[in-house]
Amino acid sequence: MRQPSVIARRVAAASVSLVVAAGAAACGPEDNDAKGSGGDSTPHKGGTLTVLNSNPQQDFDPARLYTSGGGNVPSLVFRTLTTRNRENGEAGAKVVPDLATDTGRPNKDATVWTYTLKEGLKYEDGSPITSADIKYGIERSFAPELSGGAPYLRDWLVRAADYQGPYKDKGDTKGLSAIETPDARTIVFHLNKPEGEFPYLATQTQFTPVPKAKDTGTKYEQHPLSSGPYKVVSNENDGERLVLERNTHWSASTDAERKAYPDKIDVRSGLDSSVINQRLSSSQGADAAAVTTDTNLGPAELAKVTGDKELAARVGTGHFGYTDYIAFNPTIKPFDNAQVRQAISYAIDRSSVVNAAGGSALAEPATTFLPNQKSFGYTQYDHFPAGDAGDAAKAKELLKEAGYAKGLTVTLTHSNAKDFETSPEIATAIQDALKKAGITVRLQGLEENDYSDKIHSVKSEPGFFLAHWGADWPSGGPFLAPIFDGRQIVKDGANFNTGLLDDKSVNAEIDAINKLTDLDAAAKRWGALDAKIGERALTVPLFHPVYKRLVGGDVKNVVISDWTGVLDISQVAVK
Amino acid sequence: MSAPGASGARQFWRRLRTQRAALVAAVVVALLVLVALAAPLLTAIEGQDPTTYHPSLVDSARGGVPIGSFGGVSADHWLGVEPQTGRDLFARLVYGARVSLGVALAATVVQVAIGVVVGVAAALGSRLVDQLLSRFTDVIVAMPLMIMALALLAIVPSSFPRPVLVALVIGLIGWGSIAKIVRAQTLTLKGLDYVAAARLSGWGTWRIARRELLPGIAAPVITYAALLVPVDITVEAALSFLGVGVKPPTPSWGQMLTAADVWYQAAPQYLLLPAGALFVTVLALTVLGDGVRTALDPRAASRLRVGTGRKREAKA
Amino acid sequence: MSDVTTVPGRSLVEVGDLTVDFGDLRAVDGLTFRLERGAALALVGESGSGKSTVASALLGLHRGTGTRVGGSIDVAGTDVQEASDEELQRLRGGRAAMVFQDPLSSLDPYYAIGDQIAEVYRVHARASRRAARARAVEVLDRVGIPDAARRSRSRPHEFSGGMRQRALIAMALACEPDLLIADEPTTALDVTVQAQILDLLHTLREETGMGLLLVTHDVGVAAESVDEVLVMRHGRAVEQGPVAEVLGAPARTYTRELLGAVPRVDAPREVRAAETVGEVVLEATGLRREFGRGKRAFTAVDDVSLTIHRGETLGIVGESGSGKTTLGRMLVGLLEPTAGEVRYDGHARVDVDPAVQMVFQDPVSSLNPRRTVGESIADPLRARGERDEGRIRGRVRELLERVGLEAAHYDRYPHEFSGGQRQRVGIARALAADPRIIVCDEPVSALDVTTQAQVVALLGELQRELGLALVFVAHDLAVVRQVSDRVAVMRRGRIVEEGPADEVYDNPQDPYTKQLLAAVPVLDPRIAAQRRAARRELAAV
Amino acid sequence: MTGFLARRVLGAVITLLAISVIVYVVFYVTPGNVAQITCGPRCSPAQVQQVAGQLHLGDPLYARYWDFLQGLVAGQDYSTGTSVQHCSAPCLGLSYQSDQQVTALILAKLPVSLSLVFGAMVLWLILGVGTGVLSAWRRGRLTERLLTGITLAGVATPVFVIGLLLMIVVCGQLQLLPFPQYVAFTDDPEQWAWNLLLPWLSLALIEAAAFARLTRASMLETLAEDHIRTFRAYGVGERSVIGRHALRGALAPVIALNANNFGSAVGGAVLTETLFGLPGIGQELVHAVKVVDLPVVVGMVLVIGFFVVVANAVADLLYAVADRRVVLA
Repeated sequence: MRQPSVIARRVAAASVSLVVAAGAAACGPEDNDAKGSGGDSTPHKGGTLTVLNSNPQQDFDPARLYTSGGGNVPSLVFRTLTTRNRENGEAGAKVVPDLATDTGRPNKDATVWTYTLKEGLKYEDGSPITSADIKYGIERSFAPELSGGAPYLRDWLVRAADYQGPYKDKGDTKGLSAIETPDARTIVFHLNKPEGEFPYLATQTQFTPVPKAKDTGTKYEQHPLSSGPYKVVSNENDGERLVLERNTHWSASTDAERKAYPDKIDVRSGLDSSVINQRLSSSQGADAAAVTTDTNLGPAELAKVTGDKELAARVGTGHFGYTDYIAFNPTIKPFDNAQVRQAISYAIDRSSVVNAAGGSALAEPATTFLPNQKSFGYTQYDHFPAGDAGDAAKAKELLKEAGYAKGLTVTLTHSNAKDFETSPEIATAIQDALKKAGITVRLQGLEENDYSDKIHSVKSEPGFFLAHWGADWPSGGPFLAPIFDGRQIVKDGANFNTGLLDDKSVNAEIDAINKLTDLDAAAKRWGALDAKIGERALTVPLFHPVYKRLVGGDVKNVVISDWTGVLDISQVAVK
Repeated sequence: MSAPGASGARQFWRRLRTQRAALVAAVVVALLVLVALAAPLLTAIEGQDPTTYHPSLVDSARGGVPIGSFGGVSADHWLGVEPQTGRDLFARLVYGARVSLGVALAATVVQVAIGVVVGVAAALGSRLVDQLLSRFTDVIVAMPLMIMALALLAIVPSSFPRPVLVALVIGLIGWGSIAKIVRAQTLTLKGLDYVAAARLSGWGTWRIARRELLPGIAAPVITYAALLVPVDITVEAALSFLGVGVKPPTPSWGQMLTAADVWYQAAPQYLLLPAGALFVTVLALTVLGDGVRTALDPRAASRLRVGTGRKREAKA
Repeated sequence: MSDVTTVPGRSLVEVGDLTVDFGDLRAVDGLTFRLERGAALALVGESGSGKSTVASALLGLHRGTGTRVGGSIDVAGTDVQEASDEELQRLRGGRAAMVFQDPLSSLDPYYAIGDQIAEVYRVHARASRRAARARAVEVLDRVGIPDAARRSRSRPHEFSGGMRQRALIAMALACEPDLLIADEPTTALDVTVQAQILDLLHTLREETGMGLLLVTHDVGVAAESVDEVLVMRHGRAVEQGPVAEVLGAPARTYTRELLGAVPRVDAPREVRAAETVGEVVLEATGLRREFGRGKRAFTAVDDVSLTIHRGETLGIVGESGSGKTTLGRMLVGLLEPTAGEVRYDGHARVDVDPAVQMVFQDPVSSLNPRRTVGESIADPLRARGERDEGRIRGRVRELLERVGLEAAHYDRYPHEFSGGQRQRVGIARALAADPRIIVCDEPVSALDVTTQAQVVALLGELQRELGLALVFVAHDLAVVRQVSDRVAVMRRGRIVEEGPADEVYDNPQDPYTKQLLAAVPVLDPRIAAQRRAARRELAAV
Repeated sequence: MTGFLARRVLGAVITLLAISVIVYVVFYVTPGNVAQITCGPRCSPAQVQQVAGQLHLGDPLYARYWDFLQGLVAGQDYSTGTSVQHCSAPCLGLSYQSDQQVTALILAKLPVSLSLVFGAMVLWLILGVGTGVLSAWRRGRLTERLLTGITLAGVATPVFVIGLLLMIVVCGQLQLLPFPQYVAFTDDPEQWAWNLLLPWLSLALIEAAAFARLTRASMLETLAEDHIRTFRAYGVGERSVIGRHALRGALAPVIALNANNFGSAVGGAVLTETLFGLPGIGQELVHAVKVVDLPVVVGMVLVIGFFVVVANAVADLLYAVADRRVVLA
């Protein structure tokens, strides 16, 4: 799970962790219909699409990007073995083939995955894409110079844990032995344990082909070789402004997912989020053909937009698998007492938390740790029903049983970063709610880096803090395993199992589900596992954010999947 | 030329009294201080406090905009409520006055204290001491203030009381110009005959600095300090904008402004209240500062007349 | 005094019943006088007499400042009281031009002198830029600026004091005015330069036939320059008449007092009651002091040796920049000599010593405005370790009374005193240290002539009473003669002549001393005319 | 003159070195695991170790500072993985986050900040000095009080409020100007100016107040001086007295303040840059501070310090040119 950009942001539920990430599209189709009323809603080729973003598209190198499903802008340039299905809503949470002919052929226990490349695949310079290039692309992502990607490759591939990339072992031409390329179109992955969700992983940009001859190391990000419908024409100031134009060697016949309507895409970033929304709502000049991939409507803007039909029609709503929650460290008193944790769960006032996060349109109250989407295997449960405003009586009762009849004083740690989900606003809402249950909350606001260091270190982890988790792909695996798998507790580095849960039955169930290659069956069992873990009250789920984003007046074919939660640039048309 | 201190206290008041604008400003400042001090009392009269959430007073579906006209103004909430949280705006505004004024005053005190010590030491010390201190002052002046504030505020553990810290940080990095002023003024005074006379009396440097020089730099320092306070208030606001100011739930005007600026259309009063409060405060303090300068420095009086009704001083 | 209202246009200046009020303060009260074309009138008075206010009123400079001006003013045919702003502008600089006291601050530091004169010229004469510039060079040449064309491009700070005053006069001459108003034109200048400027004014008047209204506190300056004199006090006319009459046989008491207080350079000092010159108390050998470093270094005092005996007064006289103040400060230990040493009672002195005190020039800056005078005077007592408040107060009261103030003045602040009183406080403070030597640095030059005489008398009394050795540093030759037993004349950091006062004054050996003495204005207009002629001959040679 | 320059250059070098030392020390103690931030949150401890080694984060403070100095004087070599590149002197190192040369980063950002500050400076001088002169001339009258009120309003309103309101009204509602977005001067000077107009105005409105107050005070002071009396006494008109003589005399402190503000504005326009999305030094610096990107912070702070120092030296020079009585020391 990639951290958000550290630039302070102003809109309450600003963009979420992943570089492109965020949102899901429950009401996508509706929005499209509403917009069609003005005239021709059929998308046509041509024109320039402007992207107004607040965060620069830094590190535009497939090895360094941390994306869900290949990202939004990156996916225009980088094709991967598999990719996300570019469709609205739930259908969009599926994996589909991209460079490969299918989503992967596993062996019996899902430890060996084989892919075959489509025919006629070419880079922007016309040279052919080979399986060796994909292998090399993955290898270079192991180089410390190009760090930044997700940890799965290192964890899953056999004998990969100590591999340091192709730059270190110049003499050794074999590279990662876990990957075999028997011929130019075939690539075989050997995993050290069964992983039924490998096709999901193959959507990440590390599976982009990079020809060894063209690799320029850390400078590759300036002009990565395109395999997708667009190529980089200019990249100013480390991704501050990125201009993409058509890659003439890309062929729609090999790519069923990317529509590539506009001729040119101009990505401008470093803008203030309120300015982005103001520009999109004014929609003048080039801004009429503009979208944003990282800036949500804030509550203030939402209040304005909902009163304006024309604007409301231009809002795309999406859901991205994401949960904001309170985390407990059960090794610290009084949170070692399950009754205390339960009492807090009962006392929480989700309506004021939701308001602090931007109101019911921008946040949905959460009682489950898993996001409320089918692909995650969402199973409704509410073990400690608090209602809308919290059940202070029940909480007091539990506290009394726990020996805190006279009340309790605890410290809630949160990040000082403005307007992020772990922000002071949410913390004060919780502080206010717990007061009713006789719990006095002291706030400990930490600077972003400090906060991140503390909560992810086993040694310094506070007892009671705000946290959040987003999906690396729309499935229960990457959502539950890093947080609750006892073997993923990292003693001397960044640890995400903040509840320090190491339960044999939970670990065994995770292993069992990972063996499944039937993803629907796996989803159901993830949901059941979530409900089971929830009984331990190691977390208090607070809310799932909802993403609302404006698009310019001329923008057509807005597709928002449940995978990313935001409009897919590869589908957008401006003519 | 030099301004009367203790001796001129009466004169000072007399001169200050003749400036209507400065008097009005003084009354406004006094009222603001009073409001800040009496914040608990005032909110008790209203029956609210600055931290309690009122989720029922905001429209959750519309981003949490206050329900009702003028941002939810009612008998219970005199100035309406804050969007999203429903916290009482009047309570936050008056408690915010405490923080904003308190931080600015404390920061100014720190700036003045450091500035005076460094400035006097540089002026009275040996060539080497002067060189070192002046160079150090140059370094401080050449450092980007906001950036150092960001860094310093990140270093100090969060257990340190935040308003105190903000005041300290603003104070620690903003003393350069006052040190320069004090140094120049001290050097001027040092050349005056009465300082030479004090030396001839047999007094040591320390005693001369304390008895002869410090009172002499008081006038420019007080004047400059009066003008620093409003600047420090806006610095606190700017730090809040960058996300390193005073922390919630403690309200401050800067923080309110920062949170409110996106609400200009949906809930304009949310922005206008802190902006108006800040404006009035800065205006009053600046006018008062000008008035103090005029009253302390009779020479300035003739050139910086504020308002009318002053008699021109006889000059034969 | 004139008894009738004057008919406008006949005389150059006619002022009738002039009153000027600054708020509650009446600065000029019922003044009436007239100045004929080509004549010269001096307004003489001490500070606060309203003489400069009158000068400003003649050009209507009080207009728009909130000051109330009553009575009639007619200058060169313009009714100043009734004139429109445009008429006034035509008068100012066109028909009546003014020269001010401080030539440095009276010129714009940012522009070349020639340009400033040209600017003024173009206000009044329709002339091209080039023509105006040529006119500026012409008048600069006229007032005796050498190499005028080149120097006209200089800025004021590049000129010496005398040259600047010449430049101001040139500016006044540019439009060939009928009247020149000179407000203390030589007060800021050294005595030799003063003589040159006064001579210049005289010559110009002879040649152009313009009228001169001279405002001055210095009776000697008036005697040198004008035909008629008007003595003012507290805004009123005291006495008016031809200069020889008024100065030779004053009718009014005040005029007599004023004249009596003027120190005379030609009068030998009164013989002392007792010649009590004793042992050497202070000895300076080979004193040298440099300021600045590298190229900008200059030597303020160069190889000066002195001895001062108990009970005697050593006068040190010199023009500005002669190093006399630097020397004085080295004697008391406020300045480290670069070379040489000061021996006090036979042993070398390291730092300041309360037994050597100083009385300063500026009575304003020499007292801390924020402390009561009593506290300031008590400083040496406290510094010496005296802790008994009663004793301290007692001694300070005693000292206050001794210098002619009241014991009750202890708790007052400096701004409540006049200049002369403040100087007395300064003396009391010096006395509090029980000094054996007092160095007086221009102690009376900021004071009016009557006050000056009182302070000088006080110093003399104290010396006799306490057997003090006095070092009297001053630029005023007459004052120095009045007080000194011995005199040292300084020039460019060196002592050019030293000896018993009467000897040096009556029989100067050094040419510089002679030049100085020749430049001192005298009270008798006839002698003044002779001396002017002599100076002209000297210059012509 | 040569002496003045030599002393100034030496002083500037010492000042800048002192600044770099302070920044190194401050950021050495700043919390935040730099290697973890650079590597990414999900990096394993081993990977974090590798990154830390690559960035020399384990070295003691003095060693790292020594490396910095060496880079500054002699340049340094660095690896992109596939090849070795040279960062020529003066090399301020590489950004931890983006692997870019800090010098290149500065060169990319500087034109934006300088465009912003230079333009704003012109505006604040026109607005500030103009207002100051007018209110000195019309002192005590309604015009003056009005102008005083307006300039004080500038001081009292934070830039992020002024800027946002300007943008909403001018670009959003009236649609008089496009929403600002930086266009390089070399690309299109006209667009450059139009796009920067609002940022200039916001920054200038804040600063203008100080200049108005200073100009007014210093004009009144000059107007009370003797040489002004001289020109009045010679019938020179009030317009010329104020416009030529009083203004000229009042400019010296204005020059000094301008130098001071120009220097600090290069880095101090953080708020304006953030609000308008101008990719300048200030915005980059705030970002770098948050991710503890020490080489970038040091480099940018030094650039800002450089401008402050240079601006002050230029002010002294101008001062001396304007008033030849001043001796350069």
